[in-house]
Amino acid sequence: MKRTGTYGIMAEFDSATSLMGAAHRTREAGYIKLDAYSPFPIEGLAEAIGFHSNAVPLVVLIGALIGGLTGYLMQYWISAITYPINVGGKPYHSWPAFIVVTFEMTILFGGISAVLGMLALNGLPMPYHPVFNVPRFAFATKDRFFLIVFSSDPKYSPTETRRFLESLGPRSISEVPD
Amino acid sequence: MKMEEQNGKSRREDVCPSKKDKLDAALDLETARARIAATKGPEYWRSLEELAGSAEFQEMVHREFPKGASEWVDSVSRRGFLKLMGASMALAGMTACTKQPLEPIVPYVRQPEEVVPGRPLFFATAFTLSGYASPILVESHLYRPTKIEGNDRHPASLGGTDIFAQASILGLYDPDRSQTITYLGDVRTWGMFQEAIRGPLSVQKGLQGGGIRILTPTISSPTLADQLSSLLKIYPQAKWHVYEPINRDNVYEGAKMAFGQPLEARYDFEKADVIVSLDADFLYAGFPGSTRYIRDFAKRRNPDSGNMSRLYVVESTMSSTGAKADHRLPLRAVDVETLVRVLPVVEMMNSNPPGLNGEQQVFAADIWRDLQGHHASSAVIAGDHQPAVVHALAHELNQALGNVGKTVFYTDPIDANPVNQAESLKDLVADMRGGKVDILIILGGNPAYDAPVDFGFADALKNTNIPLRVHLGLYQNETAELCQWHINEAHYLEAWGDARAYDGTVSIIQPLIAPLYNGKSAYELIALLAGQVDASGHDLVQSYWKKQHSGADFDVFWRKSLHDGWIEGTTFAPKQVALKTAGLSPHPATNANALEINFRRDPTVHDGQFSNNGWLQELPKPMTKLTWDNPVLIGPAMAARMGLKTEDVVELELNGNKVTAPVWIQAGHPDNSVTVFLGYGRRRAGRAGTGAGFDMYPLRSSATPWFAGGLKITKVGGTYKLASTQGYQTMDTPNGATRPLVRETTLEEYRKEPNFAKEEEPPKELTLYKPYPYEKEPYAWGMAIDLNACVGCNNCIVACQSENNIPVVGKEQVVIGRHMHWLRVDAYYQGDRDNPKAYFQPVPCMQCENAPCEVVCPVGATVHSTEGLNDMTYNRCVGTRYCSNNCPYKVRRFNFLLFQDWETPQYKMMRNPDVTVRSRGVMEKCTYCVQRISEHRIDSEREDRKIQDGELQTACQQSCPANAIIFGNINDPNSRVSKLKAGARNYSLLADLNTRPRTTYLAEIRNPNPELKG
Amino acid sequence: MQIFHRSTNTISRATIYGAVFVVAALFWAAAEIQRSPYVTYAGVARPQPVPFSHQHHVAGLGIDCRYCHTSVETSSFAGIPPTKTCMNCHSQIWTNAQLLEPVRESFRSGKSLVWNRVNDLPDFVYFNHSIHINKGVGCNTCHGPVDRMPLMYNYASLQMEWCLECHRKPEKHLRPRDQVFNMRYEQPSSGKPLAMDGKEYTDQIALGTDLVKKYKLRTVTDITSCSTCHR
Amino acid sequence: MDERIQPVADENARAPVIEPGYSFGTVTDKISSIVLTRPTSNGWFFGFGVAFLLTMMLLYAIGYLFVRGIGIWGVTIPIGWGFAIVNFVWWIGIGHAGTLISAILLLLRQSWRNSINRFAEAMTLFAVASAGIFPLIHVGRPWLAYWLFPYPNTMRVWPQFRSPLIWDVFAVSTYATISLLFWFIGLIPDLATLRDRADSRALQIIYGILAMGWRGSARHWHRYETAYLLLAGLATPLVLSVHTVVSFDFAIGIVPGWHTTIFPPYFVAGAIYSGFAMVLMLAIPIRKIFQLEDFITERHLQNSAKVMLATGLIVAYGYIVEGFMGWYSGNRYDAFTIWNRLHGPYAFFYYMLLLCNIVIPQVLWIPKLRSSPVWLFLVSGVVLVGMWLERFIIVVVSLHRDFLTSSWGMYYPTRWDWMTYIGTIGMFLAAMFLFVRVLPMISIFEMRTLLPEAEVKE
Repeated sequence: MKRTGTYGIMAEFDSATSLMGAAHRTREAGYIKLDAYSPFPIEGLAEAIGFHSNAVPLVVLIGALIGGLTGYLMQYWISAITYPINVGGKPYHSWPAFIVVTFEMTILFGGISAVLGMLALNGLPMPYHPVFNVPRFAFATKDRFFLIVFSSDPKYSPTETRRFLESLGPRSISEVPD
Repeated sequence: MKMEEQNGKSRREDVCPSKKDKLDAALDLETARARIAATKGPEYWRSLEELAGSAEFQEMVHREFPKGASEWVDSVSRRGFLKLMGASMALAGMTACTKQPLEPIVPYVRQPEEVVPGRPLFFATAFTLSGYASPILVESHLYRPTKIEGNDRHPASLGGTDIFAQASILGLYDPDRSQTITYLGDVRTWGMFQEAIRGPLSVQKGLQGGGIRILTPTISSPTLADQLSSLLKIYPQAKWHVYEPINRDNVYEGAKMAFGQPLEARYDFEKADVIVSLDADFLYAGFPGSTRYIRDFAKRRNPDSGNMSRLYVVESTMSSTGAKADHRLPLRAVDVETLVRVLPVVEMMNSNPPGLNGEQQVFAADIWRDLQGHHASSAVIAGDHQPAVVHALAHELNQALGNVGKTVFYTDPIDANPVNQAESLKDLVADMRGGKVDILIILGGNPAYDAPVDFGFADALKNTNIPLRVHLGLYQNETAELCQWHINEAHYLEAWGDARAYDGTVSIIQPLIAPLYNGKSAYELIALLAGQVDASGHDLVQSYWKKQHSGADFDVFWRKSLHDGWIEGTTFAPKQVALKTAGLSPHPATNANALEINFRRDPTVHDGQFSNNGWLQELPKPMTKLTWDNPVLIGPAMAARMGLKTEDVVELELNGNKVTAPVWIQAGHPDNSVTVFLGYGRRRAGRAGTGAGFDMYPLRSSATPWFAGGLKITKVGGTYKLASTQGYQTMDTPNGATRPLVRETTLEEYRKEPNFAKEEEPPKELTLYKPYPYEKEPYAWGMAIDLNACVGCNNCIVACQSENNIPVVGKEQVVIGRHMHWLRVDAYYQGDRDNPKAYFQPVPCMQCENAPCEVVCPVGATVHSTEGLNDMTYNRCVGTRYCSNNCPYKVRRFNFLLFQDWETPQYKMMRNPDVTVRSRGVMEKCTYCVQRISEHRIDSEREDRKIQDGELQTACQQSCPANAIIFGNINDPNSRVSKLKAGARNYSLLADLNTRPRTTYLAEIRNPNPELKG
Repeated sequence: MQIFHRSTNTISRATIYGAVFVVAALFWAAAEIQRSPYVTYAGVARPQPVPFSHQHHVAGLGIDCRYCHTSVETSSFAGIPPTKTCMNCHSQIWTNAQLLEPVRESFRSGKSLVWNRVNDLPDFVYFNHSIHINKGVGCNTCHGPVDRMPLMYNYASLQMEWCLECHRKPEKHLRPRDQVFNMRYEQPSSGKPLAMDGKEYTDQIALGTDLVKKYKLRTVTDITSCSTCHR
Repeated sequence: MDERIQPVADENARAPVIEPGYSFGTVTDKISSIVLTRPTSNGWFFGFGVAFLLTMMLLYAIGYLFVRGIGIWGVTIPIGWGFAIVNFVWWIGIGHAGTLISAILLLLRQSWRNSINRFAEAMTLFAVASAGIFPLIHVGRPWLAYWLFPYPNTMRVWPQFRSPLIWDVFAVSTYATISLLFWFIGLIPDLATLRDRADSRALQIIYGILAMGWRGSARHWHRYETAYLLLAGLATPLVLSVHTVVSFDFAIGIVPGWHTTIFPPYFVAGAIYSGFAMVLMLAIPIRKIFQLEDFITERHLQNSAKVMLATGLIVAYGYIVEGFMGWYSGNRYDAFTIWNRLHGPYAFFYYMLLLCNIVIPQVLWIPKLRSSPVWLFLVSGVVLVGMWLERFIIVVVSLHRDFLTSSWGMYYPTRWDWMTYIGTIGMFLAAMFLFVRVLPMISIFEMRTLLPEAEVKE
């Protein structure tokens, strides 16, 4: 994002419904670079601000597969290749006995990649973020709802955008310094 | 010292299983002796600071498996010490540091050419008990004796040993042994002692030794006997008294009655078809010749040989001999005489003879009928504790049955001085009280503890002021306490000597190691009295035999005798003896319904001389499986009548003398009679023996040394915890089912249905995966245990303990069930509790091919070797104990606490260098003596050959007098073990679990009299 | 309100990724230390009562290993020479060398020399020299160029992984029995072929594989069973 | 500010999952205030103090164990496993409820879970921690316990993967990790809330770091929910597998009383049974002390009670099948094991177990009792005792009399066994106390979604 003086213009709403409406109207108004903030997940909001792709499931799938494979191959290599020992007359490659660890490894890797994947894709951790510069934004984790149009938006203009957002009947409007 | 040690010694390389040695500091005898010198018995336990400073401790902290091991029995010091050790162990763990400390390595200065470091030498010598010699071979690593084996070439051993001989190695290294000469408790030197007695002796010269009294235990040593007699020539008025609590007075008196002279009977059970034991426990260690008798008896118990012998046992308490009987009659000791007397006439009788009930009479009749049918091929044997007259009657019977010369032989007693020992001691006490004694020399023994109560020997020793009382002994015991002078005796493995085996054959006793505490032998002490100052044991023995075998070839003769372990031509020839047919006056009968008490030597500590031997203390008694104690045995019927339970405490009163002790309900014990065991309740035995059990000698008087009537028994309330290694002694589970653990049937049935023992074993094909191809390996080790041959003598347990550095854990640990024996002998009682059938089943690790223990070990510490061994890698074990849970045979043992002794230098010297010493928190188990297997494999490979069948023996097999344990290569169809496993009797324990054990059993077959309707 | 400075974003991410590498590094370090001479003593000469030089006696004087290590062919333990062995020569030569005083002292007093063990296995490992010699494992295969060691040190780590190295691939190390005590033995190469039983070998594997058969080595599974070394 | 009071429309007239009259603001304040109010009450300090002392006792017992060795416990041959394993299975079982509530109920869209999943998950973590101690300290040489993990080493030896104990290592460590992640992920938005509510700089920073800069962006919420859902999807089979694997420790063995195929299902059922009992034992006092009756309502108690009733019956079925199989198999060893439970030296404990696990919980059929906190609390306690006894019967009573009558034995726990067991309870409680003090014990953002104003009206 190129550095302009401002990061964007933020409008505060006091209900999920009004945020949702505002989001839709902003999109219709042709803004593409915008984001919405809410104290709890709101179904459809992401789509409303034009966010569709979600890579998390793929990451988890890959992680799980790697885990499972690692688990089984490790056991096979240890018990049948590197140091094969006769244990209670069982075959070196006792696949039924290897299932449990394989399964656990699948879950472990899958789970870890779900978490790390989500954080990474969300760009977290990010303790500093311009939106925090807005004092009222503290209520975004309580009972207020925010919509922001980034200054990087092609249609962005300090005056126009501000006026447009005001037309959405927000509780307050604030410029977000970068 | 290493040099002088081998002087005149000769080794037995030819029978030596090669051994590997790790040369370490503890091997340096000098160092060890220095360490020992620095540490006194009681205050041996050093303080933490001191120890922490010591090099060993540092070593321990860094080392996962420190050197050194031993048993531990003194609970108090153990607690202190364990904390410390535990700390070091834990520390070792925290750092998880496997870095090795610098380890010194100490070469000889001049290496004896016969020594190859890493290969043990074997020397022939003999262990003596009450004068009777057990010929043995001693394994020696760089002149440290470490293991006792039987002398396979000696007729009295044939390779077998008994528990006392096996355990004597621990006796040698016992840190509680008396370590110095003392005068009134103060340390003295041999020189000072010589000074001290010179004066008194010269005085005695004038009196012709009228004031000299010498008290010895039974002596069979020709040399010592010769020395004594020549001493008596110097001092004609001196007297030589003999006393041992477990003596053969009855035997000799009986012989006098029958033949007018003291004789010993020897039996050939290999030729006997019918054996009648009159209260004789002839299949248990301590009975003269038992080792050989067991071998002969076992030979005739093979049902497949076609001429299986039959054993009748009449006995006054449950014994292992009784357990092997085809017909057993529990009978009070006093009634045995009646039974013998009526034998010849019993069939004509129409009323019960006094003392016998109908059943017993029928039993007698059956015995008689069977004996009649086996003229000249039967044997009647009377127990040492039966009165003289019973022995005489037995002689009469054998004569009448024409057994003499066939199965029974009479020889001179091996006792050099076969006096009536009770009388002998009585005279001595009389003299002591009469002030006739100026010098009293006590050569070993412990009369102050074990003399008959009515003699008041201890009191006499204390209160009649005999000017010079000298005690020679291995321990500072109750008797030493009452003598001014105590001379620390040299252990038989430290000193020269000789002794006669039960058949008279003389063995030279050669030392395996220089005396650890510069002890003196009886030979040297007597020599000193006879004026031969500083005569060495070696010279004394050798010079005596020079006299016997004069001639140029003496050196050859001498070396040969030492090498073979016996002296040619010293065996007693059987004597032709005439029976005095004078009527035998009956033994003074006690009133028939008076409560009887039987005094027996303890099965493991004998008369008390082995009290401080941890191995024997913790060795389960054959019938009760008890350790560390000697409760009063009573029969179930009597217990029910008196409302007594096992572990209830009772008071025994016999003519005024009282003893309190717990009771143990013994199935098969005769009614209206109790059995007590001597040898416990020692006051001054050492950290193992002191305070263990209850002293029964106070009830034992010279008139009734073996059994007495008129016992009063009262329940005093309270209970006493007894430590049995086998909680549950029958195969019948409480829900009324029976488990087929020992498979047994009669000879008749067996002939009809030979395969009765084969349980439905799951077929080998019944598997989802391909079984491991053991048949492709050069060796597949297996073991067969013949339940018919096994007489439950426990010898294998001690042999295993000695071979594998197995610790002793102490009573309180046994109580919780933490004993460590790798090999146990289960005893089961089946049927009528008043006269049950009893079975023995030795249980080592089964080495299952489908081992349940291995599959569950998370770290692979126990896995299978290609030869089918269930390997146990101690240093990999983390101690989850899962394997033990999953072992259906429960043969695994766990080091719950630090059971090993890392410190005591003596024990470091005793250790078998070929077996890892296990640490705390590690599982351990039988490995078929894998150390022996590898040694033989390596030797055979070096010689480019295969291991021959029989060349490789496990420790348990090697010392088994009955040959009940056969080990070998099951891939070789001609090996003994393969043949046995192919036989009909072969079965595996818990076969239905499909563990496919390599150890299998040969079912037990009894041979009851088919006519007998009892 | 803004709690954190802009930089914290970078810092926070750096710490997270950093942690991963730090942990990895720690494991690597631990493994290295376990294998380092600090733990294994490999290549570290130990203090000895007499600075005995194998280089001098073996390379210099050409004394055979077995002159001192007498039991190496017959016993598990190669044996270290009794003082007597030293004195065989040193009663004649260097009779008043100060260095040798401890030796003479020991011979006079009959008190053993106390050396520090160099090749020292843990007590739960049972190694047998005789069988290795017999199967064609050369002295310096394990003990290294002893003839180039002025002061004795152990050549190998003597750790289990090192033992297994050979027990899993014996053919890589075996040599003909008559070469076992040859300190300068070189494995056959095209440059320096080796003849055995009328056959020319130009590479070790070929030779080794034949020796494995010739000396009847037990299978690899056999000699990697636990009880081969642990009892 | 003005709040439009309106009752929550509850589909079929059951007790509501959250009492009416709450808004985003009030919910947020009520829950976060519990964490943010200063000073801390004396009651908390007292409770924590007691728990802490018990934890110290645990450390002492373990220290002495390391110095002396496992022998200070009652374990012996043949009973190689005693309290340690009993407690291990018991704790692991308890842990299961947390994951079940947060994961399975999430998948089943059970909105009522939202108010109890947070501390149920915390409970899981602490229970697993308590459980995890035992396998480590019960081995003979705990300082070598790391040999159970596959890591390259100078010995070139590895774990033995046919052993259920290794399976345990993987199952339990995976379970611990996943539970922790799941719990933490759930916490992030609430941590952000606390960050923005906290008044002291220090707290702002601490919570700020933990919140990782969460700002509730729609994009984030989107990925967040996917990840959360997937985690739940993974945790569900995991939680079932964990106690299955634990049951393998026994089922794989050949000991009569262990070697049975019914173990996995009936162990899992038992686990959930005891887990919910523990949840109730914690929830009931907590909602009382912190006046959270509005969030943890009768509905929650009712549902938990029903789950207990159901799982309890499954467990009962397990007992019946065990008995039946003992007889039906015709195997003399199994038959005796059953006989031994009923008549052997430990029979008393078996009857106690039946009483605690089967008889008494039946009172939950009565709706009145089902919704009475006191009764639920008592019944839960009884069930926890019962489930502990069940593991005792399985471990000890099966081992003490197995195949060879000659090697039968008895097991007597020592005071060190007891100190270790009670010590872990102390540790568990101490951890719980800390948790309720410093973290929101109820998921604030999930509570918000339950409010009527959360619905987007088109």
